[in-house]
Amino acid sequence: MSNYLYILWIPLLPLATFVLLGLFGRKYFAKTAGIIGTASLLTSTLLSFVAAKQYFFEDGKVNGVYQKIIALKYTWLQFSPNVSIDMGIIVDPISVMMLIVVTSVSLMVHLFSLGYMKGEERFATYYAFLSLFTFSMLGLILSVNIFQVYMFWELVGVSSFLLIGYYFNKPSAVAASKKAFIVTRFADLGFLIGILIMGFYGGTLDIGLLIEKLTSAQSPEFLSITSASFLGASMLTWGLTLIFMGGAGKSAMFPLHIWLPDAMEGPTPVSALIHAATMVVAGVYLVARLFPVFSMDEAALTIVTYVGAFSALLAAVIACTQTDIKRVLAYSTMSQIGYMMFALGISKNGGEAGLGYMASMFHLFTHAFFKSLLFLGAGSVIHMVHSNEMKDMGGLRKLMPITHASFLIACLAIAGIPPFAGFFSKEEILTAAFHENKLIYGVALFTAALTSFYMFRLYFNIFWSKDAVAKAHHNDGHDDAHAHDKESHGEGTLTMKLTLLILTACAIGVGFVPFSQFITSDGLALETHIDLVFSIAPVALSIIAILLSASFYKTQNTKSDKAVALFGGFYSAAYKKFYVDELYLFITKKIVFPLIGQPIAWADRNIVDGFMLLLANTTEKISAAIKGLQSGKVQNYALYFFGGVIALSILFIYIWK
Amino acid sequence: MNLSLLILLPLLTALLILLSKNLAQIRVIGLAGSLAQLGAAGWLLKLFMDQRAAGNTATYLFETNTVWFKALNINYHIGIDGIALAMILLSALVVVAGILVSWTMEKLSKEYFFLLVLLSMGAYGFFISLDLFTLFFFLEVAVIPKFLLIGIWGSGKKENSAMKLALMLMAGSALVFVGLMGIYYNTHSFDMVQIGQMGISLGVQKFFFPFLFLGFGIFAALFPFHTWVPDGHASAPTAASMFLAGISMKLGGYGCLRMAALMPDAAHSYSWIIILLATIAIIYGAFATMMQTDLKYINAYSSISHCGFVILGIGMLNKTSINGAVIQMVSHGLMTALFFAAIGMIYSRTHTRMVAQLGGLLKVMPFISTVFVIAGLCSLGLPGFSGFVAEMTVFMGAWQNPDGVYRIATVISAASIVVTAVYILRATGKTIMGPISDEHALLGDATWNEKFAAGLLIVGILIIGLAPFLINQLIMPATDFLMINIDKAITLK
Amino acid sequence: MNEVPLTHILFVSTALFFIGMYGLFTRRNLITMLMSIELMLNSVNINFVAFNKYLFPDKLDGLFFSLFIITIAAAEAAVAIAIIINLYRSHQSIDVDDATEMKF
Amino acid sequence: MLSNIFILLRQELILSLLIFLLLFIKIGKERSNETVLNLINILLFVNLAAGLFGMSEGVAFNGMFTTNAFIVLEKNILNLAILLISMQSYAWLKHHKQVAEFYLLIFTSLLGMFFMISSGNLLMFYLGLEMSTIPLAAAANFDLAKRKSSEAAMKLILSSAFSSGILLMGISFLYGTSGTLSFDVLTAHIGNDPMQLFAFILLVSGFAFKISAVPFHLWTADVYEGSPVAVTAFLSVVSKAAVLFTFTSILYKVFTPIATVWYGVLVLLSVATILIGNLFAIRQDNFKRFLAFSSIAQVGFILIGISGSSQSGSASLVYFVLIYVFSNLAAFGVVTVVSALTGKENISDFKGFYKTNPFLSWVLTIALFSLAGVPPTAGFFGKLFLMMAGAAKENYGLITFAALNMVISFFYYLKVVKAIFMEENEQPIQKLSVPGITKLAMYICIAGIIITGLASMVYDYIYSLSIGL
Repeated sequence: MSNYLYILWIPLLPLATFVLLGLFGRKYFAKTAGIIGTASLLTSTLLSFVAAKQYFFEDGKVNGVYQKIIALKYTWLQFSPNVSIDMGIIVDPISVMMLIVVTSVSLMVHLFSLGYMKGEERFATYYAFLSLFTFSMLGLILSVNIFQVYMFWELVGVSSFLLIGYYFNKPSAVAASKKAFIVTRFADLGFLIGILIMGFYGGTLDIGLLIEKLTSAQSPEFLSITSASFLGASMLTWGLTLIFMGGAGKSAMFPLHIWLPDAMEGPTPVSALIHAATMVVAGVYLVARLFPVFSMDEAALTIVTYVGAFSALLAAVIACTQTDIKRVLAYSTMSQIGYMMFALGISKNGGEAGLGYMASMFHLFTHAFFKSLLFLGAGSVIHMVHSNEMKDMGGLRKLMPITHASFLIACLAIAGIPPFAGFFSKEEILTAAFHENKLIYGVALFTAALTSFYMFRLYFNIFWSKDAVAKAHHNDGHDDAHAHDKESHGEGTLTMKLTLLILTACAIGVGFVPFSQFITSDGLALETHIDLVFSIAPVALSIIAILLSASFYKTQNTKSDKAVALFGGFYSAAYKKFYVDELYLFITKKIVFPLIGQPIAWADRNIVDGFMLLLANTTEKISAAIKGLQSGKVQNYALYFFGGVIALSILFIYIWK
Repeated sequence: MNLSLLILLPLLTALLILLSKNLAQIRVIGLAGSLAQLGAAGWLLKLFMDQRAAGNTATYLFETNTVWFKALNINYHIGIDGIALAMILLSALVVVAGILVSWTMEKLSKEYFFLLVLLSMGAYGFFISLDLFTLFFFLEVAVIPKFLLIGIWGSGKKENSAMKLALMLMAGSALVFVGLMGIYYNTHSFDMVQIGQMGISLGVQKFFFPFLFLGFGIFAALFPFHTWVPDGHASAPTAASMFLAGISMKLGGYGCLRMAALMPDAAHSYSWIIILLATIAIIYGAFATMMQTDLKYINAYSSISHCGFVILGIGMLNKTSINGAVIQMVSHGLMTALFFAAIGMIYSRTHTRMVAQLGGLLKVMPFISTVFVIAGLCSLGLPGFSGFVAEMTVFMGAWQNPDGVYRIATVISAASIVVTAVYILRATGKTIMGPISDEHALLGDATWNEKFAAGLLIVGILIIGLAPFLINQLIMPATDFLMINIDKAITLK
Repeated sequence: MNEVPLTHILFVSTALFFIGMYGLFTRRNLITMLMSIELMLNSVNINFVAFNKYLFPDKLDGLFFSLFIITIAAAEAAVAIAIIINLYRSHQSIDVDDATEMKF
Repeated sequence: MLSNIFILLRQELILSLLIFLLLFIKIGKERSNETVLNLINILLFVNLAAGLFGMSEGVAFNGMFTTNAFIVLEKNILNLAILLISMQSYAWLKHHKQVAEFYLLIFTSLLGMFFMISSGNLLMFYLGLEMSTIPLAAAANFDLAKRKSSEAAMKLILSSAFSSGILLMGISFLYGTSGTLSFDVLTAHIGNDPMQLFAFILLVSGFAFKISAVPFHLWTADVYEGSPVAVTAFLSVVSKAAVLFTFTSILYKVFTPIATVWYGVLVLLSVATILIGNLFAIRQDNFKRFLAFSSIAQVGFILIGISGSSQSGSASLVYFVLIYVFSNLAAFGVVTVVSALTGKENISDFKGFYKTNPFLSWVLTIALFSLAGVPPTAGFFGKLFLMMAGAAKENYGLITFAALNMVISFFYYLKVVKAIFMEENEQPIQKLSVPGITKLAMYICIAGIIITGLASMVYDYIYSLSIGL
């Protein structure tokens, strides 16, 4: 068990960058901030690769099983003798894998932003926020304590809030950032209560201990948590479901997904980092982290499965109708995460049945790369066209060949066409689904088809369709790279191109990683093989879908309109995202504010405070009413005097004793 | 170290202020005095820690007990435990910040600073006194300066607010007084330590606890008696609001805590009422805040909600929750002070506190906006800031009570963090972000004194938020001692 | 001769007392009011003398007391009349109802 | 024997000497008011100082006149009050024609009070009472030209005559049932028979009239408003204090056997007094009238203290009176100056007072705070100790009632402060030049207000002298 303490530097470096740029950035590093950020992150990335090498190939394995290694653990806040918040570093397959993903994608984004954000007024601030996010995300994945997860969870949320609202004087951006934060906050409430439940019955907040206690069916903790029940469900179910609620919030699962599309108001690289590759998969990571406990409770897993599957399908359908390219990507992200979720949901803990777990992680891994590639590609497109709308694009393939190529590859990857990355991971998921649950399998298959359809709809609309009209400038509100209009046309700066190329390589390559050797639910290597016969169906479906969308969108024609007409009401419903946003608006604007907030505010002024006023006023009224007592007539005074005498005498001579 | 220094320093400062001539002198003296105060508090902390480290396990350190009114067995008995010390540090910080933000107070500056210092003296005296009479004395010392500060230097319908505040607080202290009489004539002593040792008979506790708890509760904005908070805070000048929310409301919470420890049986048997009121205060305050349009009102109502956590923690009557309550007091003190400071800075520049009339301030006053955002994030309980630590501790403590009703109360209170997020983000989104209006486009950023003040408070917030084990280590022994009595009472049931 | 019992005298004095009080309450003329007060004082005198004579004849406390009361009543009357005269100067009347400026 | 009398009656004799001196001054050649006033103030100071030395204890005129350290202390407090009043009325008397007469009346009344306080016998008590009342009636009329003044005097003399009639009736019944007038003999004969209870109630009514307890208080406001401020101050502080001292000692010494009865009476009176006093004080605009009602409310609190019927009861009474002298006279001092120099006596006239007269404003404010019972002023301690003494009977209903009424009283005291500091006024009172001696008096008052409370030895000293039931 060798020393992994140096991993501490991986999150600390971005933190240092954040502090440095946050405090002095706008004064001293207005220009150099990007370099500083990228450099420090490069270091972290290298470190994490070193860690990965050491863990996976040198001393992670003890007789064939990958160990959970606690590299560091420090009691941060003691609640009671055995309940405390610890800060620490856990080293196990998924955390190391996530290290790789987060650092490398983040590095790519840093690199890309060098060109993309060049000349921004708050350049330094931007990099400070990026570093803050990276730090929080790394802290999250390294957590040893469920409360540590929660803390970094919140931090991730707030840095996402800051980055979405980066263009702070743009109302839509502000609204979007608010929405993102509040929705996820609402989900986190569930997470928090879930933690409280787990902590109370498990008697600890330490993830390792918690798993240990709650996975042995006869441990007192397990008995108590399963015996205690509320509204018919056992406390275990409640706890896990609530925790999953938190995950669903971050990972934009239905019905908590509404913030993700709006979050695209942020700078595109940010979307690539946070809302494609890293933060949004935190939910998946959380479930995976607690998977042994989840696997003890069928109900919770079922919920995970169906929420995931439904989100995947819903998102895919909506994605087919959107015209804002970033929104399309956002929905595809949601759909892919749905994939990962239900893959976890149908999985068992350990052995062959643990395939789903491994598949899910695998998909997470590959998805991170091709999805960020897609976003960055979209970024450079937007950077060129100054618009997010498909109608402003078309025929760009000649103007930006590199972008075009990389985008195409990414699309193939996500569509699951061999030999690109997406194929392998998706294949595993489908296999797992096929074995566990046919219904889910069907949904997955259909979603896969839809995926390739809308991805290529996107692709063709951007790069083919009309002829090169890209010179058209639309400097309207959508433009989020307005800082530099003229100087950079074509495909943006070298760094941007470089980034695209690197990621393209990944999108092609990462599929060949023998993933199942490293990451499985129980740490034992798992033999998987691509069964060609099995693969026929999904691949074929995808290709058909691609051809369909080609016929619709490759050239301008009316087929698509006919199709739209065919679906009619369903299409417009999907286009309106099935009115989920409207529902939320109705609940907040029509119920919470007018029916709860205002009455309370009113009651506070008029009833509670009014009561105090009433006291004062009655006192004054009484004093005004009895002023006649002081009539000014000395004879009345004498009379009252005598009255007093009589009263006292009667009281104390006759009544008192 | 003789604790009386904590009272004498402000007194001296006040006198010097009376003697000094112009604003320049006054504020320098005020600042020097408050800094000396802060230094004294810090030094006290060091000594305290040394003592503890040296293995001095006495409940109260630096005790001095001198007879005051011999005939009535009233003693000037002072001493501090961790909780009191935490409060003292909080007060010292807030006082310095308050003096700094009122650096350019032209109107009747002498009286203004004099009253500020007097108010702080009341607070210090309150926190160090172990004799109930002395406690009561200092409690009331702190009331009248508030009245004058709000009434003279305030804004809006200041007279009414000042009057309302003074009268409600006085009503509170009247209740406290009755309770004290009850204790006095049943134990023939005002000395908290003595009384704690000899204990109070159950009947007496049951009868007088409501008086005392309600009395102090009014100071801590307990639910139906909180209406002085919004008006008072909103009308008060910046520094006064900071003192009010940062220090004065803590007097109430601290008093409630002490009383609960003094009569644990009663506290235990009334705990469900306390918790009920606290929960109402938390959620009700949060929703009321959501509807406010004036920045100061927003913060004032959120104070009601946050102080609810203090009461909740006390009502839950277990170690963790009481720890949480104490941390929440400190945290809320710093945070609200910071918030009011930020609002004051904005108001002094834009001359409006209406959310609707502000916007995009981040462009022209990045520092102030950052302060504002930090205060906001702290108040919605973001990890890394003190608010998170406090609230989580309270929740953890509250959750330890497996009774269903308490669970529901906890969940409801926890739900308030969402509402908090809503109103904080609305305020931030409207004032700090968004497009800026033209007449604000040329305003300047914070001056050195404002930066210093804000920095001080932020440092405090961060220390608690990033290294909670420090404050925990400070207050833990104290709560342990409080719990001895309380646990005895609970196990009796 | 059979002497008058104490109760009779007490009855007389009490009657006198209340007659005086009635006068004070009803009359509007300040002088008359003063006189009715004198009546009350005199009834007290009668009490003292009677008590002394009937119950405690060995000591003379009561007699002395009544003497003092008479004296003081005189002094009181003197001052009162002086005040009334001054009141008349300012109010041009000695009707009690004219002197009700200060009220409430 | 004779020398003994000289020692026992020290304070009375000095006062009588002063009175004669005044007569000589009057018949002597014309002197300027200033000289007379200064001389008198010096003499008063001497009088006070002389009182302070040597505690004599004993009985004179076979039981008619008793004195002890406690009584001497009480008389000294009254002396102090007189001194302060005369210092403060400097501005008013400077332009008044009959300075000497004013002091004659005041001193005579004071002398009466001294005899009343140390009376050991109902006769002596009655003499003292009348001797203190009748000159006051004349003094109330001292602004001969003012309509209100004469009306006030009329009301005072008539109602006090009436009350003394009632009082005498009570005394006569006491005499009839017990056959004695001297207190220590009387105690043995006091019992629960209706006649005596009736007598007692008549007596109490007499006292209640003098200390203006509800419902015997109605004269107070009018007389206070009408008479010159100096006289009002004298009425509200000195005469009230003297009667309270006597009342307490008589209750504690003489009516011990029926303590339960008079406890009930006191509770009843105090509740009524506090409530009515507060309710009327809320809506007053004339400053003297306002102070009148507030002082009525204060009496209510004092009665609570007395009802404690313990050593701390009488101690807290004297303590409170001492503080009350300082605070009330500070307030009256300001009002005296203002009304003497501007003729304004309404609270509404004091709006924006702070802008023009910061010093006077602070004096008034501190005085009002002390009256309201706000720490760190002495009033806080005074009021609290009274209530503590009352609470000894564990009648917490009463205490709660009183405590909550303190809040109401806060309201009207703070209303005045509000007017002084916070409200605007188009024609505020102009800058006033306060006579040095008056300023001195005010400083003394403020010092008293601060020190008397915080320095516990004052209370402890009083406590050591006082006696309980």
